Amino acid sequence: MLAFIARRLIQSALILLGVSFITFALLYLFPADPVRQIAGRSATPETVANIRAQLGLDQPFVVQYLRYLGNLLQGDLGRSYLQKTEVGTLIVSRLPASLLLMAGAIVCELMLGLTMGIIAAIRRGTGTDNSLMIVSFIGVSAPQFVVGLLLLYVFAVQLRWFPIGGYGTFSHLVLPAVTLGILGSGWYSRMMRSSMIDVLRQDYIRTARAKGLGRARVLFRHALPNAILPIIAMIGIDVGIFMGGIVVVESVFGWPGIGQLAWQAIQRVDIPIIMGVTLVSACAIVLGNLVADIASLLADPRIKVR
Amino acid sequence: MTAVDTAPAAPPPVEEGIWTRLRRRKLALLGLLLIAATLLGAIFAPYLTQFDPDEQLFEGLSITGAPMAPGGMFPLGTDLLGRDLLTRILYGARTSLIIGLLANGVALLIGTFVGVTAGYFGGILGGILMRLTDLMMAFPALLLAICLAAIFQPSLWIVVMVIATVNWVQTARVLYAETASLSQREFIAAERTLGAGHMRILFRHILPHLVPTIIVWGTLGISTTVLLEATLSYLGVGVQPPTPSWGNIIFENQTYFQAAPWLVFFPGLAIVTLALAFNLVGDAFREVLDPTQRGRT
Amino acid sequence: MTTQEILSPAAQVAGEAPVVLSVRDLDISVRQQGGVKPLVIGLTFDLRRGETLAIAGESGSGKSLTSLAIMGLLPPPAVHVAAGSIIFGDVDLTKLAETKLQAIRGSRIAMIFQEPMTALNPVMRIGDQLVEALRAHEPLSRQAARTRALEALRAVRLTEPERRLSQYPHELSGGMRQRVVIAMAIALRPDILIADEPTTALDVTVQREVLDLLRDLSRDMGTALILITHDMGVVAEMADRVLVMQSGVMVETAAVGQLFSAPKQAYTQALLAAVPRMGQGREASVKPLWRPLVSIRDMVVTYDLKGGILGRTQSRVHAVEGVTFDIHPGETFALVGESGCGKSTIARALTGLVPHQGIVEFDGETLGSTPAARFAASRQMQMIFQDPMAALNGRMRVGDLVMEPLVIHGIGDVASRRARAEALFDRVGLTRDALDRYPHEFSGGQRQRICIARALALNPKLILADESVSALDVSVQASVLDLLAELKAEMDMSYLFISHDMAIVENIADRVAVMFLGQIVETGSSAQVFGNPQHSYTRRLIDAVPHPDPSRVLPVRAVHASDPPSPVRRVGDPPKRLALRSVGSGHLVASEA
Amino acid sequence: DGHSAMDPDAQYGGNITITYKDDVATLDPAIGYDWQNWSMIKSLYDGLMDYEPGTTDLRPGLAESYEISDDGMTFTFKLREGVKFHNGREMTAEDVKYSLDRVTDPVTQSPGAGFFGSIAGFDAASAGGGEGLSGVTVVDPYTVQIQLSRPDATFLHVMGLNFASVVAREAVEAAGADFGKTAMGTGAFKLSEWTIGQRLVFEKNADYWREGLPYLDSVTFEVGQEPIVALLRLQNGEVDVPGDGIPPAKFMEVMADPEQASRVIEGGQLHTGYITLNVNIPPFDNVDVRKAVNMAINKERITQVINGRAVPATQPLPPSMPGYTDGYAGYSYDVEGAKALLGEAGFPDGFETELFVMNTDPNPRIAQAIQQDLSQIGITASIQSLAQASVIAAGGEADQAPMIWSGGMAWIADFPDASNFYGPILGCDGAVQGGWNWSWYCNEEIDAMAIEADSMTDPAMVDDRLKMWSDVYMAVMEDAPWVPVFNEQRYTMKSPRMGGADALYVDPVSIPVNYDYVFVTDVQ
Ligand SMILES: Nc1ncnc2c1ncn2[C@@H]1O[C@H](COP(=O)(O)OP(=O)(O)OP(=O)(O)O)[C@@H](O)[C@H]1O
Ligand SMILES: Nc1ncnc2c1ncn2[C@@H]1O[C@H](COP(=O)(O)OP(=O)(O)OP(=O)(O)O)[C@@H](O)[C@H]1O
Ligand SMILES: [Mg+2]
Ligand SMILES: [Mg+2]
Ligand code: NI
Repeated sequence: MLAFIARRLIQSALILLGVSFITFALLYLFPADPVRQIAGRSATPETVANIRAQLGLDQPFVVQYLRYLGNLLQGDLGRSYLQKTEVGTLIVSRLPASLLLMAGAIVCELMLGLTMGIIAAIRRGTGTDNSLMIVSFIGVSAPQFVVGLLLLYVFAVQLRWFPIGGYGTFSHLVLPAVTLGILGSGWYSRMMRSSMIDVLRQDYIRTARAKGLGRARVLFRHALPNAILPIIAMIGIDVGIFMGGIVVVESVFGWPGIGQLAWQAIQRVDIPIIMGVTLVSACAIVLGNLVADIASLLADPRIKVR
Repeated sequence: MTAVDTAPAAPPPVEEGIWTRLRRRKLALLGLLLIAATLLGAIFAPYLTQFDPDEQLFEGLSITGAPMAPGGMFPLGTDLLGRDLLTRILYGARTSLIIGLLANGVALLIGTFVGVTAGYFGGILGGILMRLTDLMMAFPALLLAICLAAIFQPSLWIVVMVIATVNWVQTARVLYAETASLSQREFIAAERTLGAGHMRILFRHILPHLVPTIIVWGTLGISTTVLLEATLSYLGVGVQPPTPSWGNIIFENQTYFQAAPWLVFFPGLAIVTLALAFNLVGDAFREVLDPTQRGRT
Repeated sequence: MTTQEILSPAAQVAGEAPVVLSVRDLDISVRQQGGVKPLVIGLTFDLRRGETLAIAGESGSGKSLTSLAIMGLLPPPAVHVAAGSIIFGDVDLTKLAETKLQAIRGSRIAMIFQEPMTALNPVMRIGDQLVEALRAHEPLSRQAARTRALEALRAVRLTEPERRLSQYPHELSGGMRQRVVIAMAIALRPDILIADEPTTALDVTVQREVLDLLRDLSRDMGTALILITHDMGVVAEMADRVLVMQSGVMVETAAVGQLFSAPKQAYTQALLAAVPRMGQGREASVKPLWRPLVSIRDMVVTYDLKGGILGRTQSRVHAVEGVTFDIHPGETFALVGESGCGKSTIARALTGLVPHQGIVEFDGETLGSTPAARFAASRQMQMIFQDPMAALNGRMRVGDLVMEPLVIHGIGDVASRRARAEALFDRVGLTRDALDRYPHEFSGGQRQRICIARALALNPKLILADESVSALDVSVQASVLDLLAELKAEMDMSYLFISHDMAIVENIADRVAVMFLGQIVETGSSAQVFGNPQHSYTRRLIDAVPHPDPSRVLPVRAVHASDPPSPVRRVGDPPKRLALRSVGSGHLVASEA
Repeated sequence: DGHSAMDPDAQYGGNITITYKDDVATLDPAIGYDWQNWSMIKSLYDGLMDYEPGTTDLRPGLAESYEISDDGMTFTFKLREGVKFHNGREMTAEDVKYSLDRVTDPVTQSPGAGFFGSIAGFDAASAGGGEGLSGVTVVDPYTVQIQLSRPDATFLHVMGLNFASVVAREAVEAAGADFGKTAMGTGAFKLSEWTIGQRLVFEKNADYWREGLPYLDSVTFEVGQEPIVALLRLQNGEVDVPGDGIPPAKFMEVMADPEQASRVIEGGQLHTGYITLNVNIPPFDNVDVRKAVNMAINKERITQVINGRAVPATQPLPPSMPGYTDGYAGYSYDVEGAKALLGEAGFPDGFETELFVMNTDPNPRIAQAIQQDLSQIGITASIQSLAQASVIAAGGEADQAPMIWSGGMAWIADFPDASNFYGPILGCDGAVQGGWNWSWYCNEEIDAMAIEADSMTDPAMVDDRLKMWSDVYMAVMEDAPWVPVFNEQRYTMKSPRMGGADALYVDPVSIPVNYDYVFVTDVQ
């Protein structure tokens, strides 16, 4: 197990290296000049050149990249061009919120998606099944901004069950997590449905029933843990999908995560922040996958560590 | 002694075309109908509406600049520039169908190619391809899309390419796993012992088994893709205005969901319906193409 | 033996014992597109306390459905009991509510399913699955249930029962899993135990152990046993009474001795005739030829198991370890041995599906490993697999499948290929119109015929038949074996026949090699090996085979449990090679320690 | 002086909550140049000069008084005594010099360094080396003298810019590169809490040198809030002023409700939205084409599209800016005339071109309205809706963007002076690669006029100078490098408990509100 984790970590490091290179190259090619943004409207060409030299942006691409990598290895993500703050500090101050939001979203999508999937599987072919699957479609197709605002309007403004945006307590978390999770719950309900249908056909379910177990026990103790196995691996992938969603959800709910940081940085070509956020989210994705794989390992005793 | 051999379980095969079998499924028919309606709406948009999609009508805005609610001259209302929403949705179907079919199709193609190649050949080539997939997976798709779209000037075709580049990853992962397990199946071993080459095994024997998965991901991908285009438009790197697409109509107007709900509701409905339609048809095709399902409903 | 003390006193003699289960006019039907189709019709029988009733019959005759109906586990909603009653004690099980049935299931009537590999929940510990079964019916504490579970595991003579409790199903071999399933079924001392093909998936030696176990248990606990099987050998050894079914109808029922000695119905007679029997081995038709068709020298196949941070090979499966034999033209050479001994691996190595070390000559030429060489060899060497369903691409028409080798090797045009396929179908006894159907539309036997037709398409010199008849009903098996024999005679083909079924091998092989852990322990002509087995392992295999002869007195054996030895070894620690010595013309035996 | 603005009804105490969508990037006055932090920095720091609250009238700030030499080249500022930084140390002339040296030092990377270009020694300072501005000298602890290298009529305004704020050297040196996340000035408020990405809290500076100010005990800024959500919260009583204004989607709803509408304060702002026509790219090199475009744009319709939240513009300067040419009608909307003019210019059938626009609402919408207007006279403009940085980059290249709609990146004056709309965006200096003169318009004659106007530093000649600027802009309009489209109005909405004159809520230099002077009416 330890060897497996170690091997995966090495692989992950290589993936991160690749991500850093591609991002750096893309930003290098990005048709906007960060120095202009820094220097302001009234700057003289000399000032611009001076700043460019200070930031090392006059160097060839490879030099720039290697220097970035060198600093990165020392844990230095650089300073924001426009905020002049350490990118590391900015990210550290915002990351916990994003991670909390993602965790909430995963819980929410699993709860919604799995419940819907299980019910649909048990009631396979009935009206319940069909309507649940249509609901899952709406979940997959609904724009998050609209879902977020709608939830906010109904549950926070009208019903006052939850605060209107903000961060801090559990009740702050509910609406953003639901908004972020709705998309995934659509996917999960479909996957859970087919996985469950598959499992319910298995011999061991028949064995369990032959033992005289009750319906609930067969369902939750035998079918569910097996049906959920293929889904665990998907949770890792979710982290990647969420990275896109948090930009929208965080801004709707005023959630102080890295999504907003990234969005502002992209608008202003604040390259160190974009790089930093990209790397951190890549880390999160890679770790998410790793955790999901380890969870699969733990949940499924059959998988041997290869 | 040979006499005891049992008769075949199935009834004598009544040869039916795929079409005949599809027709028996009401839901699939409904799906086909919806897709056809969308297609026809897109193609014949100029004949279905008296307006031009980009025409900002004087009557389309109130004196204070508010859009018109559905009814009267504008069956689905107007947008914030006083354009007829129905017209824009009809014309938007063109863009959205191109994105949904083409971008999604290319993504499926790439994903299938990568996943199947890696899963079937394995080894170093498979390792490299799957690491590439992991890399793409770890890469924030949206950022990639923004950069690509900014580096090339945004246009419909660039958007198609961008979406395809971003969206193949999951298909590749899923098909990789499936191909890897298919390759271990006995009928593939049997093919090998017959001397079949890789291409033959891949195209004649593996791909047909992947069709259901490809259909599932393809149909589910339609709504994701249409929405991704919308997100790109929102970030300013999508299909450029005033060209309408269902996604960008929603995104342009989403803050007005309360003041002018029709601007979000109708294009949203269009996306859900199209996705649902494709899925119904996809489901049906999946079963119809599966010979073990012949003769059942 | 501690189990003796725990289990109930010896059972009464069956016959006078009271009836525990009474099935009357049972009809089972399925709702389908075209209406309701009957699957089991008018089944009537009684089961007495302590009695073993065997239900025999070919595949699809309704054996499993009957047992599921008794359990109330017919797959809803399509399949259902249409008429009749199943009286257990004084209740009619067919009318009972689900919750009441749950109380009976597992505690009063228990069931053992055919496939031990899939019958246990893969993600639950053995102990939990046992404890759960107990606690579903008796108000036991966790601890008490655990103690009972341990008792049950001991009762089925599982080694290291404490450790088993915390293991997962995949960590156990098939035989061990089947014991667990049995333990689960007997833990609550049910009145009735239904065993649906409990040993079909097991090796002969393990089958032997499981059968002995079942017999002991039913005797000790007075449990009535319904044993479903298609193996007449098992029937003969186990049953007090036999019920033969065909197409959902009971054909004949009689006491076991009576049925075997004087079967009344034609179907029963045919069934019994089809059963391969041991001890009728024929004399080998070995032709003294100067050049063997296939010559294998010191073949070694290992599978690397990787591990560690760098993914280096840490251990190896020594699937085949230095195997040497020849196959002569026109000869049937058989490989026998228990699961995992490397039989299939040899076939796979021959066809190039796995890389091997050592020299393999085919028709005088060293079998190359280049794609071109393999391609050329594939014309001469064809394989027939164990599971015809798995070996046929379910999404292609069988006609296309049979024409596939012709297309691959670029032989003929569309019309001539079709003609060839038709001819082949005629030859293997299938109708021509079957060409346009899909594999799932055929029965198992028919499918295997399709596989044979496909293998024949290129007129190969050698056919590798890997467990090609194991999955088939006896009668079908017999017909397929006959077909193979005919073909051999007609086309002067050679077979490498792989099987674990000693009786079949004895009947059809010219020469035999017995394998154990990747090595040959004994080889010689069929008569030499079966008539005069020299190696203890060979003898054990032969002894384990159930004989379709109820009068045979079974040797007294102590039922014991043993864990199968493993071919997995660390890198740099290859297994010891066995040296073969000759004990007479071509009869080679490995020396035993 | 300050007493004139004191409100007799004002109550002391209380806290108000302001929201913003974007995070506050920095509070370093040398760096901060955003919509949100501009007014925050104003309350944390002071410069030598200041404005009367709610107006564009200059008044002395940290300088008690100032003298201008007769040639207008030397400014001598007499500092107030006893002004303390938030750390308790007294502010002196050394601090003023340090602050000016710092902002012009390229190591600081200040986007405002260019404003100080008229101070002697600026070129040497901006070349780096850290010697500082030779033109700024400390005469005594309470006197600073600033020598200019050229006459600059706007210099006092420059001294009122945030970039000229006086910072405490020891705080800058202690915080190093992270100074922007702290604050150490002399302003009415001091920074008491900053949770990145969530909230900033300003706390009253009890020692503030303007007696009686500020009224509020504290101001809380909550960032990362979508404007539409901020408005919902305002309606819910959780927010006092939504810093990003009333979102377009809610504007009509708010205005339709008299109670809410009564809390909306409307005012002008020093803003012009315009289309640049790149005079280097044919056919916009033809002045008739540019005029035709000017005539083709239906400005009324565009203001209607943004719910009438602007007034149509006729010239580069907004109406509230001194120097605005009253009575100038500009190019009036005349499709037929435009067509005719275009025909004369040799494009009777129009042409194809591109219109660049920043991609946040409502800019793409406005661009589409412009597009439709252009199509009326045969011009097919395809829209390039891009991220802000990309549009700016395209504008800075001589041959990339034929037309740019300035919205979102538009010129909101740094200081209320007519010259502010010229230099970088219409003058030759800006027409360089990477510059901000996106029409690449460079008329040497007009440039000369502009320099002349800015040399008129004599206070007595203020009106002549404004007349001259008016002439400059009229001359520019003749060449029509721009289409001035509208001047956006500001609508600030406040909670019912907010007090203070309306002007404070549309303060031209402190947006959205002048925190120093507003108060709440519900203090217990
Ligand atoms: N769920 C079902 N729906 C329709 N038909 C079924 C179903 N289950 C079984 N059958 C049919 O019922 C018949 C009897 O099946 P059953 O499983 O009882 O056979 P069996 O005697 O146990 O055969 P085997 O030896 O192969 O296990 C078969 O023809 C089978 O095709
Ligand atoms: N791909 C593989 N990787 C690792 N081990 C393998 C692989 N294939 C087979 N083995 C192992 O090699 C050994 C021999 O397998 P093989 O399939 O040849 O046995 P067999 O005699 O055909 O058994 P059976 O009767 O069960 O078919 C077994 O222990 C098996 O687990
Ligand atoms: Mg069965
Ligand atoms: Mg095998
Ligand atoms: Ni005073």
